[in-house]
Amino acid sequence: MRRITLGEDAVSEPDLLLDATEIRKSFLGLKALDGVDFSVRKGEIHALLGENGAGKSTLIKVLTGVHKPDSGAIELDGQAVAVRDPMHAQQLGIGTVYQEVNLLPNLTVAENLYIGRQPRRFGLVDTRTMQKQARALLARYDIEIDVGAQLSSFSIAVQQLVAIARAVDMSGSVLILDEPTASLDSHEVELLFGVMRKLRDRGLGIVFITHFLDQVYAVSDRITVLRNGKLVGTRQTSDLMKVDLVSMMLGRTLAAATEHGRRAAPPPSERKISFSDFGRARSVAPFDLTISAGEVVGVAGLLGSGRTETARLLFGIDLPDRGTITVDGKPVRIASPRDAIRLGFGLCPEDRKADGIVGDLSVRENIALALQARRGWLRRMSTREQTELADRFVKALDIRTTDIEKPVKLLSGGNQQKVILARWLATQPRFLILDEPTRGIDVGAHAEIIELINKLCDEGLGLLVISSEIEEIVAYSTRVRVLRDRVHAGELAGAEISTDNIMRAIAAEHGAAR
Amino acid sequence: MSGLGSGLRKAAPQLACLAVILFFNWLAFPGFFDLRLQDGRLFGSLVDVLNRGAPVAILAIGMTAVIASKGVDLSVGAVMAMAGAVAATMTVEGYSLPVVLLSSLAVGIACGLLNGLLVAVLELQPIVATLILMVAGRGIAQLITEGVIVTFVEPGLIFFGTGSFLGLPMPVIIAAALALLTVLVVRRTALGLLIESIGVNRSASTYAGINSRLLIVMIYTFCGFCAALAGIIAAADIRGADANNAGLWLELDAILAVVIGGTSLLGGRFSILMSVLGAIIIQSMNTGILISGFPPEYNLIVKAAVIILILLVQAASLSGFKLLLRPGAAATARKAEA
Amino acid sequence: MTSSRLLPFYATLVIFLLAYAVCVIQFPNMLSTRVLGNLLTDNAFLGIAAVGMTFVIISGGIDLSVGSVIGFTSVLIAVLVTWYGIHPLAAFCIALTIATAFGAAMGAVIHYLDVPAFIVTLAGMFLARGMAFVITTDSIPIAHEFYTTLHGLYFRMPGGGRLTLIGGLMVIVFLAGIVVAHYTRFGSYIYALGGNKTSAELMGVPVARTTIGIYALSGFLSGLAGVVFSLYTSAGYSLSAVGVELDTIAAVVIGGTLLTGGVGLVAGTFVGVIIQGLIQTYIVFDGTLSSWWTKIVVGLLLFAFIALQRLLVVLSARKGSSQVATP
Amino acid sequence: ADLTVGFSQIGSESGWRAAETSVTKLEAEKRGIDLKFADAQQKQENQIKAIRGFIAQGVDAILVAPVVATGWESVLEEAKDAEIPVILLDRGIDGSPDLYMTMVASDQVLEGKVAGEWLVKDAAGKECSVVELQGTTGSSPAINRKKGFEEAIAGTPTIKIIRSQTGDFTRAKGKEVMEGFLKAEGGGKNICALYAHNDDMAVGAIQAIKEAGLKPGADIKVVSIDAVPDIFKAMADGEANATVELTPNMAGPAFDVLEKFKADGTMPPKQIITESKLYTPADDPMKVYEEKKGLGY
Ligand SMILES: Nc1ncnc2c1ncn2[C@@H]1O[C@H](COP(=O)(O)OP(=O)(O)OP(=O)(O)O)[C@@H](O)[C@H]1O
Ligand SMILES: Nc1ncnc2c1ncn2[C@@H]1O[C@H](COP(=O)(O)OP(=O)(O)OP(=O)(O)O)[C@@H](O)[C@H]1O
Ligand SMILES: [Mg+2]
Ligand SMILES: [Mg+2]
Repeated sequence: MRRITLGEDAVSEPDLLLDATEIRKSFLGLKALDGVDFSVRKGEIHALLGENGAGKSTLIKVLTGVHKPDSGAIELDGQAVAVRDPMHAQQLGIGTVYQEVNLLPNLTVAENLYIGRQPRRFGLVDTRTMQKQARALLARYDIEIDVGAQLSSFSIAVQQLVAIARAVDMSGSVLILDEPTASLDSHEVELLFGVMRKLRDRGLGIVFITHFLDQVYAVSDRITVLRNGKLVGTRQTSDLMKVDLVSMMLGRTLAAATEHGRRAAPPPSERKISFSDFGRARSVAPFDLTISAGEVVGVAGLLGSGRTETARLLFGIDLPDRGTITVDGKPVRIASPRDAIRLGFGLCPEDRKADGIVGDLSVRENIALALQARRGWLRRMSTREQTELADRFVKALDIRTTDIEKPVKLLSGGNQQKVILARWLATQPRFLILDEPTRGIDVGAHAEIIELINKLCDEGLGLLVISSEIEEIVAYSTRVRVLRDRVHAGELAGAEISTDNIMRAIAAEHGAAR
Repeated sequence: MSGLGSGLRKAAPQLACLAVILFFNWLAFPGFFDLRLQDGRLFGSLVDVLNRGAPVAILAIGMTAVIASKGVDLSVGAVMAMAGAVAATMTVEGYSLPVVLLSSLAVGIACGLLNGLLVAVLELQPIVATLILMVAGRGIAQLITEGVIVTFVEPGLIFFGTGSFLGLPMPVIIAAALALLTVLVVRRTALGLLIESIGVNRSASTYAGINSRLLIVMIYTFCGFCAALAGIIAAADIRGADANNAGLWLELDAILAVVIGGTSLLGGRFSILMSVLGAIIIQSMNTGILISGFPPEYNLIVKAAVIILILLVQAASLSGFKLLLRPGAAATARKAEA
Repeated sequence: MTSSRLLPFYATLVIFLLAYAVCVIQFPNMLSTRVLGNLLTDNAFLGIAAVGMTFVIISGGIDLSVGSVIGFTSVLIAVLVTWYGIHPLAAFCIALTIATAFGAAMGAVIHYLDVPAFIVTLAGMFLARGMAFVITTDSIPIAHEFYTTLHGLYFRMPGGGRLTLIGGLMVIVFLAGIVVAHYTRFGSYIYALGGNKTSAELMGVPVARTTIGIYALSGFLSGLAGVVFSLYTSAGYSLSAVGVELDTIAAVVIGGTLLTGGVGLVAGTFVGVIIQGLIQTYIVFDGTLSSWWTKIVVGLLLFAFIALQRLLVVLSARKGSSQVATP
Repeated sequence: ADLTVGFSQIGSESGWRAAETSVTKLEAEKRGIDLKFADAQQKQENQIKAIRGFIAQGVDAILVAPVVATGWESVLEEAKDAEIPVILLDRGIDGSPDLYMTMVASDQVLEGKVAGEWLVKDAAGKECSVVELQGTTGSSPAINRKKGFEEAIAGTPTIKIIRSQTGDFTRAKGKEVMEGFLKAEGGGKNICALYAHNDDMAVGAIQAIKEAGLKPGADIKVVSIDAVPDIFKAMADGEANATVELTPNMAGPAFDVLEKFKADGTMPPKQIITESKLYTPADDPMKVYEEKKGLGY
């Protein structure tokens, strides 16, 4: 076994909180973790990094008792422990936010925060006190919501914040956050970092998984990198250059070509899709939107500003109560996603677990699904055809999976995202809506996807990209739509597009209204 | 196709259960496996198992599709009664066989359509939506027969229950043909994939452009058709329509067959042939009970014991299989990595 | 508290009141305390079993053994009291213990063997009914003075209606059920399991304990329903309460609980039970329906209730928010 | 109408039951009685509910065909408190006879006995192995008809019941179970007679016997109970040998005593037992068939 120890002292340290050694875990022959050492000290933020499918989430699940390790030892505060299950982990003082928001949509926010430890009076749950505590807890994250409402009535971002608040509140000594920032915008991210720093100063050990390298440098003290289930190394953040980090993660250096500039607006084209006076009461105020072939329209806005709802409206999931659509000048009607798909539309949804993946079906079937649906049930794609398609996209998008017959729910989060992207690319759409497309995707893949987007646009694809990453929007948009409080409040084009301008547009007359 | 080998491996727990039950049947009645040819027709307990299992197998075929789409159809027993009632009364009134068959099947299709619309359009929960017809349907069947067992003597219709073809009883032939045809339609077109997809995640399927409403209506309609077919066979078998008792509680048997066949009640992956196998397992058990000579008070206990046995065998073989699979899977995984 | 959760319940309640009003206009006699008392008494065992079923369904499971357990308990009690001369109270305790253990065992099989509740409880249904047959196929009357005493315990309402012991017991069980569902941790675990089992597990919900507890509770309540049934008929009979599981499921679902789990109210089930009782009372009062029309009308009324409820929910949901609910 | 009578029927689970219902309705119509009918779908609890409903409506009398003998005390007590006379149909109940005015019923044990005695006579001392198709497990006709038959053959060691299974009173199950019997008993060679607890099962079994290549009525004797029309047809074809009648007209005598009671307060005897008549092919089965056909079987 090749073990790389890069300048780290392997002998036990006095302030070690959690120490896992030689962790091995395989799934049906796939070595997801192959002799990984990982430790967390008191009062540190420890970033756990690696490509999609590197084994980060698996490591977390082993540490918190979701999976039993095949071998290896875990010590907590110097004591060997065998974590039985997540409940046990919680009792040991480990609070965790798992990668996909794992809360209970049918319970209220307060119940989600306090399930299993509800305050009681005379043996009965004291709902009033619980809700009071919940409100106080969420206030620390600037969230003011009805904690008695069902969790499912809130956007995924709010749910993520609730999950974080819950984990933080539960963590006695260790806090683990698996891609907590994936659907948060910069304001929420800053808030979260504030909380993390405070906890660190109180002596907690925090494990932080993310694909945003800037965030890594903003908060973390140490970095551990995994690749293909193996430990690449652990370093002090201050000692590690970004390029070195990237090459540690990818095992190669990232091609400079991806550091492209802003896309130029394509030449005016007849091929375009226009929505005019489009809107739906209590959802999105009426707006006009035109997307030409080869154009990338970025959509920016705060949480709950109506971006996802705009996407649902354009794709025929929610029906507009006013407005018209024309495709290449011809008026059309969209009453369902099917209609939209027939016109060459595609939508990568924001909530990939609920609206994206069909978990029990294989990678191959998931990739072929939309194309098959468009062809109709009579004209079945042969297994060979599906396999070819899937193989092509697995290669093009570098989807990490043992084979394409694996149920997609067993893939790592980032790879699931790529499968859904592949599903839409397979239909060769002319207009693609991506709602938070790079959520949970690693740096390497991120660059590849942006490259791919650019290439497709050159071939005439029109694109609408919703993202909370303003840098990302700046990187590829030809125009930027800014939403505010469910109103399409403005548009930036050409040279106007810059991080600052977008921030300003978002923030305009946006006081404490949230 | 390499499908056969992997199919057999997947069916191993069920086949093991079947073997165990047949073995006990043989213990109870040593002549269980005897077969003889008489008037060009096979006779024997094994044939009986297939013959008696045919209606449940036919129900299970339709039920499989419904369950795969994350639904359930409680009305199949009542639809059987209705279809049988229509067939019998029309025969007695002198309609010709094709008209009788078509009307009877049409009744099943209409019932299925109704269920489908309630589930897909009104978005009622499948169990309640079909509960309505389960209750009312039997009433309608009785209304048709006016509470009487309508007996008929028309040989054409009777042939579907007691005739034989290629040496096998007609119900067996019909069930086998339906199963093969359904497998063909479902797997040679994309229907199978689409059904599994909406069963696993309806929202995601809608996003992917699947017309889940239409598909659900189609599935329930097909299930209604199957139920009507089973109803015709059941009526033809006893040369009469017994609106009160035809198909009574058979919905439970059909669901049980599907579940024993390995299709999850939560929807998703399904296998028609495995459900048919499930129906055969259930009937082997029933036939075994009949010939065992136990007093009937023990019937239900034996039934419960067999179901528990099936569960244990499935659970054990599942974990056993994981162990067996490991080395092989590891090899392929390594290849994929390289 | 948000209303979206309570919406189906309110809808059901409104429909019940409307339906009752319609009945009363047609048959003024139906407004008597006698009818109201009968609704409680006659549906007592159904209601008690339905409370257990509500928990099971909210947790995403199903319990088909309910009717058989009722039958089994009633036979067991009758045999213990009449043949063995055991005091009814002791017989109740024995029966309830067995029923609870039976439920717990089913829960354990469901959890540890990871098999669908449908099959396990179907086997349970066969087993319990079979056990009743094995004890005795005869129907056994219970003539113990304790039963006579209990029968004498009722509150006579003005107008001649009786609020009986078992009717009162049902109301108490419902109240207790509401408390368990909404004011205990166990209750929140039940909802959590129904919402998403994996998430619940990751959030530290004790899944094994809860699953076993739920089915044990359902077994206990089925046993209690059996006790009530035995009081109701003063007898034990192995064929009693056949198919009651479907009635309870229907009551639970009419009460607004989703079979997919995670959503539902115990109080809704109460209305569901009473609605079913109302349908039957109406049919008896009408008295002109033949056997088959009875079935058809029950089906149609069931449909009317469910469709109306659905309509109300969709309408008010549309008013309340923009989201289109897709279950 | 001057009389309103509530009738709580068990259900419509068999042809005989349907006939009883329609005969009751006919009889009521004939006498100008307003009949309130409630079908209990085979459930005792529904019957109790129905009786309570009748009491709440204040009917003049209540007819009940009790699904089971036990469990009627409290509800009949209520009827008594409300001074509504109750008449039991088809079978009696356990409990104080004060609770009801009279019962019009057949003697189920006797029915089984008559069938058994016929067989004893018919076998005339020869060895005879009987297979038995029981009614629904636990139901009182199944228990009693079995008991009566066994009593009748008890003194004849040459007659033995070799197999006994439930056929749930239905044709389909009767046929299926008979198939099993035939297979298990050497293709039917060992079976000399079939005793079915009702005619429907017998009709199903007759088909099974024919399909196995044997001649029902000759190779295997068939005796059953109820006397529904279809068994007479079988008898006419020589495929069935005997049936014991259970008359569907229970309501006629019930209404008679009721009218008498209302007129001058005559209390009827506590039991009115209907005749259990034996029919054999000697009784001109086709004629009986034609007579019975219109009765709603
Ligand atoms: N339950 C499982 N069964 C089989 N394979 C699994 C299972 N869970 C994870 N894997 C596999 O293990 C590998 C590691 O997955 P893991 O989720 O740990 O990746 P990750 O580093 O968190 O990636 P991402 O950044 O995309 O979230 C992947 O190849 C995945 O397909
Ligand atoms: N911080 C918040 N506090 C309360 N409610 C919020 C908050 N953020 C979002 N919501 C609610 O969540 C819902 C989601 O809206 P929508 O999905 O259109 O937002 P979005 O712009 O796509 O944002 P994102 O997808 O990033 O969450 C809205 O109904 C909004 O009221
Ligand atoms: Mg991960
Ligand atoms: Mg969004």
